[in-house]
Amino acid sequence: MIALAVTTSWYMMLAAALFSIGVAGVLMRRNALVMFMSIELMLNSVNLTFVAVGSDLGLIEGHVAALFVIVVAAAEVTVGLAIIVAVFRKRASADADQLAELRG
Amino acid sequence: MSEVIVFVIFAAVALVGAISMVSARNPVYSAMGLLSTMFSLAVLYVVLDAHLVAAVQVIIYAGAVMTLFLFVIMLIGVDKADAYGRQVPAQRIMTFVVAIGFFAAIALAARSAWITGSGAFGDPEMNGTIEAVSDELFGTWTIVFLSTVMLLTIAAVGTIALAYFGAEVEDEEALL
Amino acid sequence: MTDLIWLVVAIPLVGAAVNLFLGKRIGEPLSGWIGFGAVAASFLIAVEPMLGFFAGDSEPSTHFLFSWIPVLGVNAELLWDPLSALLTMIVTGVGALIHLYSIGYMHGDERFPRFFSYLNLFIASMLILVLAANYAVMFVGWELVGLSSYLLISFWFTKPTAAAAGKKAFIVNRIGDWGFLVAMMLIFAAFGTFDFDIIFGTAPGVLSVTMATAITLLLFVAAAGKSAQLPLYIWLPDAMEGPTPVSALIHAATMVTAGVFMMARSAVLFELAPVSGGIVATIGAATALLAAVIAVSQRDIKRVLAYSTISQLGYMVLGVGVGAYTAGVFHLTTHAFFKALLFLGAGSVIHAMSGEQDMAKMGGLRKKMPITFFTMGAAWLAISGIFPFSGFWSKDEILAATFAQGGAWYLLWGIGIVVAVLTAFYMTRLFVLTFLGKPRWDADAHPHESPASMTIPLIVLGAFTVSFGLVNTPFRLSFEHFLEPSFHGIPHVEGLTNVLITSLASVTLVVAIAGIVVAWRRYRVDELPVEVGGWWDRALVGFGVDDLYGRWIVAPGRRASELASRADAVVLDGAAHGIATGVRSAGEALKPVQSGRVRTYAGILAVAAVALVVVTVLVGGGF
Amino acid sequence: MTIFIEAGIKVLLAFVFLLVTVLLLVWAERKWVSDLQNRIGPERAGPFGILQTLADGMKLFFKESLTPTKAEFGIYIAAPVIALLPALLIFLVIPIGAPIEINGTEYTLQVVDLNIGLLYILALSSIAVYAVALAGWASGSKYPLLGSVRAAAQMISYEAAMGLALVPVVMFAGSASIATIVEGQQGTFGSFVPAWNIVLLPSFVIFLIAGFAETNRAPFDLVEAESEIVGGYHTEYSGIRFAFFFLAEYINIFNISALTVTLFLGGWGGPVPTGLPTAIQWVLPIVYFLIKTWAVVFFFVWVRATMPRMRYDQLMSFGWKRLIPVSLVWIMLCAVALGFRNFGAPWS
Repeated sequence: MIALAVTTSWYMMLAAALFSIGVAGVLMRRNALVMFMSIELMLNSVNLTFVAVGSDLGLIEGHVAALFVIVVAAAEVTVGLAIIVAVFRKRASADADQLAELRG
Repeated sequence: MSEVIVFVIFAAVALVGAISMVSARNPVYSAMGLLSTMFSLAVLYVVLDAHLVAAVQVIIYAGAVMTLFLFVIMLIGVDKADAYGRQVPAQRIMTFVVAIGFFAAIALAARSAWITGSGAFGDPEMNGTIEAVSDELFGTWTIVFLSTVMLLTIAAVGTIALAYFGAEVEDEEALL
Repeated sequence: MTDLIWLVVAIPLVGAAVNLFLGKRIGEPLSGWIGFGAVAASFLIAVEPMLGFFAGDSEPSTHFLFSWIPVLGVNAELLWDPLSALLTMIVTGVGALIHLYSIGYMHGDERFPRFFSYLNLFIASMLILVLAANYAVMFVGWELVGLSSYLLISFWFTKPTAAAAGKKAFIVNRIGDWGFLVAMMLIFAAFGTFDFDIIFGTAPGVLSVTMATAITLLLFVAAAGKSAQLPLYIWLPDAMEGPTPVSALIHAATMVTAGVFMMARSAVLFELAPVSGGIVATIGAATALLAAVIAVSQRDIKRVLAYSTISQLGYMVLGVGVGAYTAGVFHLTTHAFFKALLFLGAGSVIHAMSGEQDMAKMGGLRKKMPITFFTMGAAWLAISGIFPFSGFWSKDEILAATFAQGGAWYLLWGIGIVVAVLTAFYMTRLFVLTFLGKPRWDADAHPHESPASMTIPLIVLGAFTVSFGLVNTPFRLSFEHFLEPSFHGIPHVEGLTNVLITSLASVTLVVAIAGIVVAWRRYRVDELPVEVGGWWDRALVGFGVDDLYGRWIVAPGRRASELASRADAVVLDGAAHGIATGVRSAGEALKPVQSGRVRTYAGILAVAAVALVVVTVLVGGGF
Repeated sequence: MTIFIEAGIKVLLAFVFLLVTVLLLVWAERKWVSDLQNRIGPERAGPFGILQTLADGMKLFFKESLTPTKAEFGIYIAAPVIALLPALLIFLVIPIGAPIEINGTEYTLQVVDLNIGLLYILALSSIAVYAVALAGWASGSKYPLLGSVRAAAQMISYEAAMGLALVPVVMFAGSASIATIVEGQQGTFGSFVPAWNIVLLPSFVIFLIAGFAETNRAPFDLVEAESEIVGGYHTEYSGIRFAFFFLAEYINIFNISALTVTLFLGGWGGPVPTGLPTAIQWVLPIVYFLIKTWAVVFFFVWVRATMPRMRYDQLMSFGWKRLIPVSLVWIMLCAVALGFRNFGAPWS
């Protein structure tokens, strides 16, 4: 059996992959809710890097930073969803491409 | 070795969840995909000795954030006609190029020595228990912590304001 | 108990905040009581540690609050010594009485709670000023006092004159503040610190005479602004536009004494600069004289008191200038009592006359307002310098100290005597015209005694006015001993024998009585003398000093600013418009980029981020 | 490896224990409610009808499971499992007796003692929402959807109150580990008053109320209000799938009761006289725990038989405008009290 150990770069790769999928989601989907979820995915992947690197370097700050990200994400979600609901009330649609009133 | 197995299983679940979130036509399935990703990340946090972060991840993300998403999806109905956008020319190809570019770029950066210098986990003393994290949180980061409290309060107020003003607009339209 | 000194400042601040934010909810009588309670609580907290100084078993102490500007080593610290204790007692004691009085006086005003919020803010600012342990903190108090006095003077801001008066006070005070600021810079340059302890402890060795002169003159500019000395006194008469309790609190008892207090606090520096002392004393005497002359001609009861205040402040400044700091502070204290009393009495009269302020339309109020009459009578005798009322002792001490200097100072003493005569004259005029003689008010006026909340402060202040002078008679200098720790190392005025003191006191007493008699004979008649034309008119408008300022300072300033505005329109606006046009056309050109679609933006962002990471890795040599 | 074996045995025992408990619980509820309503209740199957639940379970097990045509099949199937899992898992951190010592090794009567025990419970109870929400949505029918939307809002709201109610407990115990919290309640105030956390009365009351709401019990059973929305989220479920929901609901009731006892009523604590045989010393705490828990269970049933259902707007405003503010104020008071205890009065 090969002595295989999980190193930090494994976590980094996983996080990079998740982040890229999140980016793809934002670019590809039209539904505002799914776009929003993709953003959450990106935040999650960043959290993973925080915790992994924190554990790697023996710094508890990694965990603290992850907690802060979670808190901020929670605040962001409440406001974001409230905005989506408010928009939906006026437009009856959650299609991000229809909301182009700010076009130059 | 068990660590490798756990990592492989849950990394796979996370990736599958993420991909299904992006690709599912029905937002409820998207939410389920994201949920499974978040769960597997929580498991990975436990592996990384970040117990508190794992618990908070489940409570906040799974318990609050995703429930809220689900709630909103149910509230505004599922728009099944929603498909992948075609408004920008060659959007899909562009998206894949950008996403792969992103992955490549991050992978490149992650391979740099300053991230993975030690290779294996360094400090065996470190343990992400409630006590350890809160010592740091309420010691060094008190001000930051308090400002997140402010942030949450503002978010709550903003959400309520949005809900109320939205209702007003609706009423005006009804009057007209 | 001295550990709780910070509470003395904090409680009125809390009171101000409560009344500011919750005032409308709390409503009329209660918010007044909150304001009063806050100041009274401060007073009570301060009493016990102050008594320690009287008993002589307390040491001055500093109280560290927090590190303020660590780079400069400036801390927020409070200094508790006899001088600050005395001022704290005056500010909170007289302040509390005036709060109480205001509850009655401001009754029915729609911004009643706001008024008490401002009053509390003022008290807190003043306490910061007097309790400061270094010039930086003192400056904070100094500025806050200016701010709250502005708010209070223009409290009835819907009246254009009140709004203008507030602005005038603020702007004139700014000139003084400039002096303070520059003085602070020089002090820091010389000592590297703002702390009183260090500055006064090391000054005699460190400071050159030139530097000391510069600093003290700049400090005097500041003091002239706050304490209404020549040439910056012009704001004070106009400040009478504020509600009368404000005039009593700010422009008689507390704020205007800030300058005198600050100079007394900086006594060590003034001792090092004899030239400054001379200048200060001369300006003080000149101010006293000019203001007394103008006061003689005024018809508005509050303006008489305003000019009288300036004149008395001139006395205090004179005292400080001749090095009699204790005497200056002593006069400050007695003046706080009797001038507050005079203003509150005047307020009571105005209240009774439904807003009438012209003395020519008063008269014969003695029967209608007995309490006001008697208390104001006491204040009248006190300010005129009649034995044994408080004003006699304090004024006499200043004059004696001036006399003791000898030489050219005899002239200043002479001016002081003339001012004493004039003071007795115009105060008698005010008193007789208001309370004695036949009623001259309109038929529809129904004067009446004021409510208890207004008369009780009058009585308390009256008691102090009568008796307070006895704490520092030449025979028993308890006040001077009390203040000794604050003026440590500064010699007392010397060269005064008991005989000399007694004869000097007799002189002032005689001239004061003479002034009263002359005024009595002139005004205690049925047909008032006509006081119009010539000298009277010119004095009535303050010898046109305001006009002079208008012609030589305001008008050129306006012309300069008009010129600048035209230059601004052509040059700066042109440049700005040009830039704006450029930006707008650039924006027009770039408009299509803003598709309004979130995903396009996200895509651009993503591509840019990739590029950034690649560049970072390349530059960082990550390969 | 022994650790895994120990844990495995414990898990197995815990699940068996829970299933037996539910059998008894359902029967007991029906009996109690019928007594309270002057009815007879189940009496045919076995003595006093004690086998009634078993009979019902058999019936459900063999019944056909229907699937609505508009259902989202995957999620429709997954929802009952999601409902059952957290219910089973929560029980794993509850100690049902004092630690016992066999051959010099100490065994805790608790499957795992987590450092983040309370958070673990909160996390799992937040998962329970999904079962209800997804079941309702996946049924593709309007009553279930209504029920699940109600459920999502209700459970999120009361979860916040429940979490806040637990904060003072953690503050006074100084730990979120369940075992530590129970240990902390073993002493006495003075000589005989047990040092239970019930002295944190507001927390206790809020926790209990939120517990009712979390388990969707009367008076908070709007989620499955028969008179309004047929059966709520599980209207379209039948057979074994329905049995899962049913099982989960009753396990949850027992869980909440056990938690109440553990967190506020001293857990397995009680007078254990010295000098008794070791076996009795082991068993007594378990008996105490069961007695207390069943007392709370009875309270649940009693409330169900007594209280009318709340109106939806009343429910929401009660949660957000009463419970949460009260618990916030209470947390502040507790913090101040703790500050006094730990650091002394600020003026001393």
